[in-house]
Amino acid sequence: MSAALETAVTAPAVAPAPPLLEVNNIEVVYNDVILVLRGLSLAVPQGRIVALLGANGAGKSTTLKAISGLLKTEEGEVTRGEVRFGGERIDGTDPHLIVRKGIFQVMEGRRLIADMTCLENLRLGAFTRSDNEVKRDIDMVYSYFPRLKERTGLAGYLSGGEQQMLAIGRALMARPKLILMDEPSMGLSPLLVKEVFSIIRKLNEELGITILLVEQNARMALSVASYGYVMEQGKVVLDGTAEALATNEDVKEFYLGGHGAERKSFKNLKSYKRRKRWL
Amino acid sequence: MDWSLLLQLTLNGLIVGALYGVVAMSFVLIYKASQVVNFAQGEFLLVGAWVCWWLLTDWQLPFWAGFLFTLAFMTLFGMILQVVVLRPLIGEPVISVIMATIGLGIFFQALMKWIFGVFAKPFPPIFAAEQVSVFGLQVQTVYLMSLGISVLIMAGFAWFFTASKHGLAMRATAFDQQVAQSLGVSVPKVFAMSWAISAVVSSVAGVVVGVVNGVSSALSFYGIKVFPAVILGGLDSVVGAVLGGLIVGLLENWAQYIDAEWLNWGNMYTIAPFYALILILLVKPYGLFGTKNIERV
Amino acid sequence: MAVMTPAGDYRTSYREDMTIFPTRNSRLALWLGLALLCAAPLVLGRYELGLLVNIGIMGIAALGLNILVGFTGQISIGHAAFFGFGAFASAWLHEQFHIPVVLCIPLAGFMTALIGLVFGAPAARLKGLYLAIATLAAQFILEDFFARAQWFTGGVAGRITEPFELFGWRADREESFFYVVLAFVILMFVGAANLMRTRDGRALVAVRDHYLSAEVMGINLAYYRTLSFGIASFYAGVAGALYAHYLLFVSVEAFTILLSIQFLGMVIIGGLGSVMGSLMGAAFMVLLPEAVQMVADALAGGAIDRALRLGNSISFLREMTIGAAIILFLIFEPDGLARRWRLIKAYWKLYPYSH
Amino acid sequence: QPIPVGHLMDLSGATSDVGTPFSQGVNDAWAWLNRTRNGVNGRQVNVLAFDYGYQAPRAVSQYQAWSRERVVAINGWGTADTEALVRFVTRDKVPYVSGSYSAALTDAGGKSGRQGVEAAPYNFFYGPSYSDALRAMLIWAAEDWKAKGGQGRPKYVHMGANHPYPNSPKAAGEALAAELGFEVLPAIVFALTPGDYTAQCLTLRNQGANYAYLGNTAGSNISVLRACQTAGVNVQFMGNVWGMDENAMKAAGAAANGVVFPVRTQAVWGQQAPGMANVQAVSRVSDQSGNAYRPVHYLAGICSAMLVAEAMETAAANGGQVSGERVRDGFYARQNWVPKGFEGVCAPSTFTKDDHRGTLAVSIYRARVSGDTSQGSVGELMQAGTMRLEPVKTVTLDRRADWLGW
Amino acid sequence: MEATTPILAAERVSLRFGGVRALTDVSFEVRKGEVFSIIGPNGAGKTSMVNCISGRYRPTEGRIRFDGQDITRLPTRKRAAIGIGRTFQNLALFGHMTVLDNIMVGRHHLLKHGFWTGMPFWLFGAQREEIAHRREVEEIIDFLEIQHVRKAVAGTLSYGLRKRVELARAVALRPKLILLDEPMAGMNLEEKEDMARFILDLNEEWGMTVLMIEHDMGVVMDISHRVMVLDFGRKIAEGRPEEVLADPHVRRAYLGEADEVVSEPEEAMEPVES
Ligand SMILES: Nc1ncnc2c1ncn2[C@@H]1O[C@H](COP(=O)(O)OP(=O)(O)OP(=O)(O)O)[C@@H](O)[C@H]1O
Ligand SMILES: Nc1ncnc2c1ncn2[C@@H]1O[C@H](COP(=O)(O)OP(=O)(O)OP(=O)(O)O)[C@@H](O)[C@H]1O
Ligand SMILES: [Mg+2]
Ligand SMILES: [Mg+2]
Repeated sequence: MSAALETAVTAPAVAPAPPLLEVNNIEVVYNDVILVLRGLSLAVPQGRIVALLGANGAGKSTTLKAISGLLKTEEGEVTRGEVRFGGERIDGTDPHLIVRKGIFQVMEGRRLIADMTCLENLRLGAFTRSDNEVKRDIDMVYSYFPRLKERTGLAGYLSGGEQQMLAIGRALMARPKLILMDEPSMGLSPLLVKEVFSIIRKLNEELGITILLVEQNARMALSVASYGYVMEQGKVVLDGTAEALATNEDVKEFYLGGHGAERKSFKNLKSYKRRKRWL
Repeated sequence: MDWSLLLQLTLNGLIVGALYGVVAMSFVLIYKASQVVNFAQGEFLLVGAWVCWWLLTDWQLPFWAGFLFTLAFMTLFGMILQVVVLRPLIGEPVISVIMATIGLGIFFQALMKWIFGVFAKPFPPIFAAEQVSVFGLQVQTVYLMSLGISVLIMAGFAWFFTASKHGLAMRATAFDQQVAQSLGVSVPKVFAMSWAISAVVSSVAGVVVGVVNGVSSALSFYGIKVFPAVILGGLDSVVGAVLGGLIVGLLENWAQYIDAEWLNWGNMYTIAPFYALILILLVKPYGLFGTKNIERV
Repeated sequence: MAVMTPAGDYRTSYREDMTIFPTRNSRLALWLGLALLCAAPLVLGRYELGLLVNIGIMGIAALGLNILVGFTGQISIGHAAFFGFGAFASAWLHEQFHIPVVLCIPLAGFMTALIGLVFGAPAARLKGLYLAIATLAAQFILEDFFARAQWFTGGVAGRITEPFELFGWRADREESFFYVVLAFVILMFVGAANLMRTRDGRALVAVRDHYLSAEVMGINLAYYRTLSFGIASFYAGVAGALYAHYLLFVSVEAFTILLSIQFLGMVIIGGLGSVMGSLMGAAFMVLLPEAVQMVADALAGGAIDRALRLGNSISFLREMTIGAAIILFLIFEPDGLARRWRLIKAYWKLYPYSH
Repeated sequence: QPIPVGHLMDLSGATSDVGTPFSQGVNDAWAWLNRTRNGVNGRQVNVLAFDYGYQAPRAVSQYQAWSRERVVAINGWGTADTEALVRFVTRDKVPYVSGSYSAALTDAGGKSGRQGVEAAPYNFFYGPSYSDALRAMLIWAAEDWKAKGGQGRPKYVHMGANHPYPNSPKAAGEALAAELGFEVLPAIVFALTPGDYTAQCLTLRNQGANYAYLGNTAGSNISVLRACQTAGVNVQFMGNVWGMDENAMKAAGAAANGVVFPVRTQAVWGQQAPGMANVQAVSRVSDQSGNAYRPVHYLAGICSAMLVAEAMETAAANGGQVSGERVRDGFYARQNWVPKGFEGVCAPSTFTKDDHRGTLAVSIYRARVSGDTSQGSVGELMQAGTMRLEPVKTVTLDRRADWLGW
Repeated sequence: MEATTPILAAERVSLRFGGVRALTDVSFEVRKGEVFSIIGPNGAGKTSMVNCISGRYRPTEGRIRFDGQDITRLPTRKRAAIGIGRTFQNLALFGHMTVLDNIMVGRHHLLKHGFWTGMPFWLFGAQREEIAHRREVEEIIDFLEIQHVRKAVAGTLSYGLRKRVELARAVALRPKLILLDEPMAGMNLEEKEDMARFILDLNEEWGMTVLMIEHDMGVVMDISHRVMVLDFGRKIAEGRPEEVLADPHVRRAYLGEADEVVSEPEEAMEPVES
């Protein structure tokens, strides 16, 4: 590994206590043949936001699915390594049990129950709960996303952005300890992107929810996260505190766009350009 | 026009239709939870009827006790089936599961013949008055029983699917198993639940048919007979299934009337519902009560 | 899953890249297999040939259903009725108009295709199971029609048919009819394989996978949904006609929903959307009862027989085995025989470097 | 070296309720023959029994298997498979004694000229054809109507599914009924499976039918009987050979009381007849205790098997070769043929080259049910007299040439 | 490039779903050869507009003209042939087909051989036609740099690759107007750059008019000639990117008070104080 930063992979400098979530050197194979993750390790400390960046197909979503157990439903399998949550091994556990342990994944592409109303989708989010504060939490979600309250129709007819809001709201309903977010800002308008990130920050600060954030909008992600990982082809190639990453030259060029204040224009791209590969 | 015959046939249609409705409901239940068309539904009826028959004759239990034991057994039966056959198929395309139910149908058809023989067997008398007169039509008492039960079951389902969170979970599972799992829903449990309930509900119908006609393996034909009912009502609507059942019952009887009075074609009784089915689907592609799929890009 | 091709397989033209049998070995195997099949009547007995004929006929019908179910994603529970229609149509054409049987068979296919289009008309609007049940209605309505249409089917008594004849060569025995079926199997399967790699075949699959975006690509949904019904019925009709001239007698009783379900079973066991799978599925469904019977015969009188008191229950056990085999198959080989076949081939290609 | 004989049975399919006792009779008879008479002319008979589950294609492929074994005769079963095999057995010259009593099969020479009827020189069956049985019942019904003092023309209706087997005697029955002075009502159709047939019964009542023929197998007939009982329909039902028996009586209970139906043997289980001792001996093949009750089909099964056996004996006599052709000729060797040792049980049969109507004498029985049939086995119920089979009349039809193959 | 002939014109288009007003009185023109962007808050009706153009929805009121032809009531499937192609916001590939076949489907309306002549593949030129079109498709594959997944089944690709395949499929139609619904969603910067380059090439080299919905302001600013802003189904602004972004109404409705993304990148990057 030719990481530009000399930080240890598994122990973020900011959190000496054992992390809430620990992924140790896992290998993931789809359909018994396609090796997608090759020895990936990361750690998410309690109460923090950790960002996971990487190119398309790097295996970010796969990593999240490996944690939440959803891999099983896609003929994928963790063939090596381990995933620990609060010290307890959870790889190989059924996804619905993992949800009950307090990990909730907001899947890529929203994945709402299209033929149910917003309200029903939210109530479903609270499926694992048996307390009677569900109503209050629904109001809380509505206070975060007032638009949702106006939409009484079926979730399938919502616009893309509305669906994204509902997906995040649904995750809140489960009151998880750890939320795995797969590209929460995808398809949102700039205004809403900001809103979503401020909500992510709020969730983290007010409710103390730990968040593992997969995001293509690196700028935003690093602005809320305290620590970050960059992965490529199934491996972590770079990691460090958010500040450190944000000032790293390569990250700047390939994830943030431009050096410092001057922004590279999309207009004047050449067909041939420098591509940075860590591997 | 022979009004009294028509009236009697109408009544009969409603009563038999309620029975179809019960089977249709149990059918829709599995569909709602897993989008699986259960071709073994008829065999559920069969198993329920035989078990009840066995308890009443070999064990000489009173009807209510035998009936309750049958329901308990069917709960177990549905769950075991789910564990043995359907759990391994979770995540496979729906068509595979549908095919598996065909396998199940073949299997239980033969198993029942093996255990209970190939001859039709009668139920012992159950009600003091085997038949009662309803508006001049002699009706088997068990039919009235099934009518009562089906109303109860229907109300229960209506509540279950809209208000209970398990009902929601079931619908979510039908829509997308992966998402349901990500929400903490145990897909195997949902399946177990729906199969168990479905088995119980259809065994009620099985017992009723058994009491009326005697139990024999051909009873499983009811499983196919309800297809028009289910589709007319719309695959995903419990209330629709019951109404579909009633409509099919009525159609059959009216067809019989028209046939007997004017056409003399014979066989209209069995075929008419299917003609009606095609016509209705042409006008309403999602049945009378089914909901349109969400199609948004 | 990515397609695996052996190392050292360099294709230099698109034409080579588009062949049905991509490697030289597979082409070799094909010709060898064909040669063996042609020699089959010389070595095999009537019983085995009868099974092969059955497999061929069922395979053609299953392929038709596979085009509908596997490629276009529409379930049909009425395939047996179309199969039956083809059988009656061919018999009727021959008796009524004295058309030679060779021509009756494809003509029956076209007639069935027409009927399929009639029942497939709702297909343009219906989706999924609603359509499936409409085909169920077709099954019952056609069955009723068979029993009623004396002029066409000979009524409930059935109709006697004439054997296949070509320039004085009569194929009224398994030994000769085998070649007729073989020829049709080759024609129909090659046709299907070609269909699948040209415009209309792709359009069918596109409609199945995502009909909304298919429409945007300029695909006429109604046309293709109906077309798939037409093609499926054509295959069913041809197979039915072959069946009629094989059994030399057609009767309503043979074309019940049970057979429809069996066709579905062949398609799924063979592998949805696989051309060759249809044939394998048919073979499985035809051979399974025979195999179970064979095992039962072998056991008869033996220790297991006595211990389980099989005796009269053997027939139930056989039925149960068939049911269980279907289920087990789906559990352990959900993608069908075709996939298993691919894996075996892949294994041999990579041998000895299988891992 | 044993003689191979095929036996097609339905133990698991749609007609297994009657197929099971019938094929048991056939199997037991062959086993008994092998054991007590040392087979046919000293050669054991190897019965290749196959349960085809009432699926014609399976029957056809099994037939191919048998033709490899060179079976000299086949005991067959259903309508569809028998018809499907007609050509094959004619081609291969294998006598085929089936359980399908369709009159179309009796036209051995193909001389009747009826549409859709083809020469079936190798097809035989034991007992009256469906048509002849119905004709006999109609003749009885006409007398019954007079005897009961019925006024005006009695009304007759044919009931059954629109399928080959129930429909086979429809035209013949309706024609004779009209000839006999019945008013023939439009036929009532009901499926071959059990169901609720109240609608049909209400129609029946509304039409005011007096005599109704039930053309289906037992399962669905029971449903009709029960529904009609509930609906309070007062009509004399006439069953067919496969549509009514002791098991059906038990299943239908009181609803079956009074139904008349044809019985193919001259005596039923428990009655006295010279050949009954042998029947009991046959029965002990599969039931050592000798306590089992044997329904009518079992006895008919024995008689069908014994016909084949004696035809084979004729073929083998004087060192003759047992070939299919010679076995067929064996069927023509005797007049009023009763298998040896089964006198008083098997009805006399006469087959000729052109006419395979073996018997024209039809014994009509009436089912009597008095009380609850749900508890106890058929044997016990018959023993206790809760269920009885009551001989009504034996009608002997003329061997009319215009009825051949119809 | 300053072309003026309109290739597409929407005239007072309104679209209602029951009570929901997805579009109200929207009129605009897209000129031949330009890159035209639609922006606006979520649920503003952008996708609905594209759906109206591609035929998925039929406007409740108003008309849409393409190349001078009124296409308001033209069936969806006929729009491919007149030159309208599109991609989808939520991926809509044919999941079980290979990438190659997916793109070949894009050529559907250009292929002539149906099942009659397709079944006897070798006899009536079906093979020749397939090969010819395969060549074209390979060109697109090369252009979009997806050679390595050519034979992969589309459903197993990662999100970003699927988007590219979808673009390839739309390009294979050889449309005059290509509608792109959020082509950059879910991509990192580098991939966005690639995508931007593809779009520019399509526009400049392949001569396609581009109508694009996009939330990434950077991209919109840089590559579009003109921008239209929708809000609550109404058009609130239209013009050159700089003009539109300067509009206070737009800033409030869409970007938030001040546009940090474009003008003050450093500020947004401040990490959370922990
Ligand atoms: N179900 C699957 N079967 C086979 N391969 C898969 C499957 N899902 C993902 N892959 C492969 O795994 C690799 C990583 O995919 P993944 O979805 O994790 O990427 P990602 O980092 O989330 O990319 P993106 O940013 O595009 O979402 C890809 O090459 C993809 O083709
Ligand atoms: N088929 C439909 N039925 C009912 N309402 C619909 C339908 N399609 C869209 N809508 C509604 O119309 C409005 C506009 O939706 P549209 O998808 O066009 O928004 P958008 O501008 O594309 O948003 P986003 O940027 O989030 O994708 C939304 O409120 C949506 O709920
Ligand atoms: Mg991803
Ligand atoms: Mg949109």
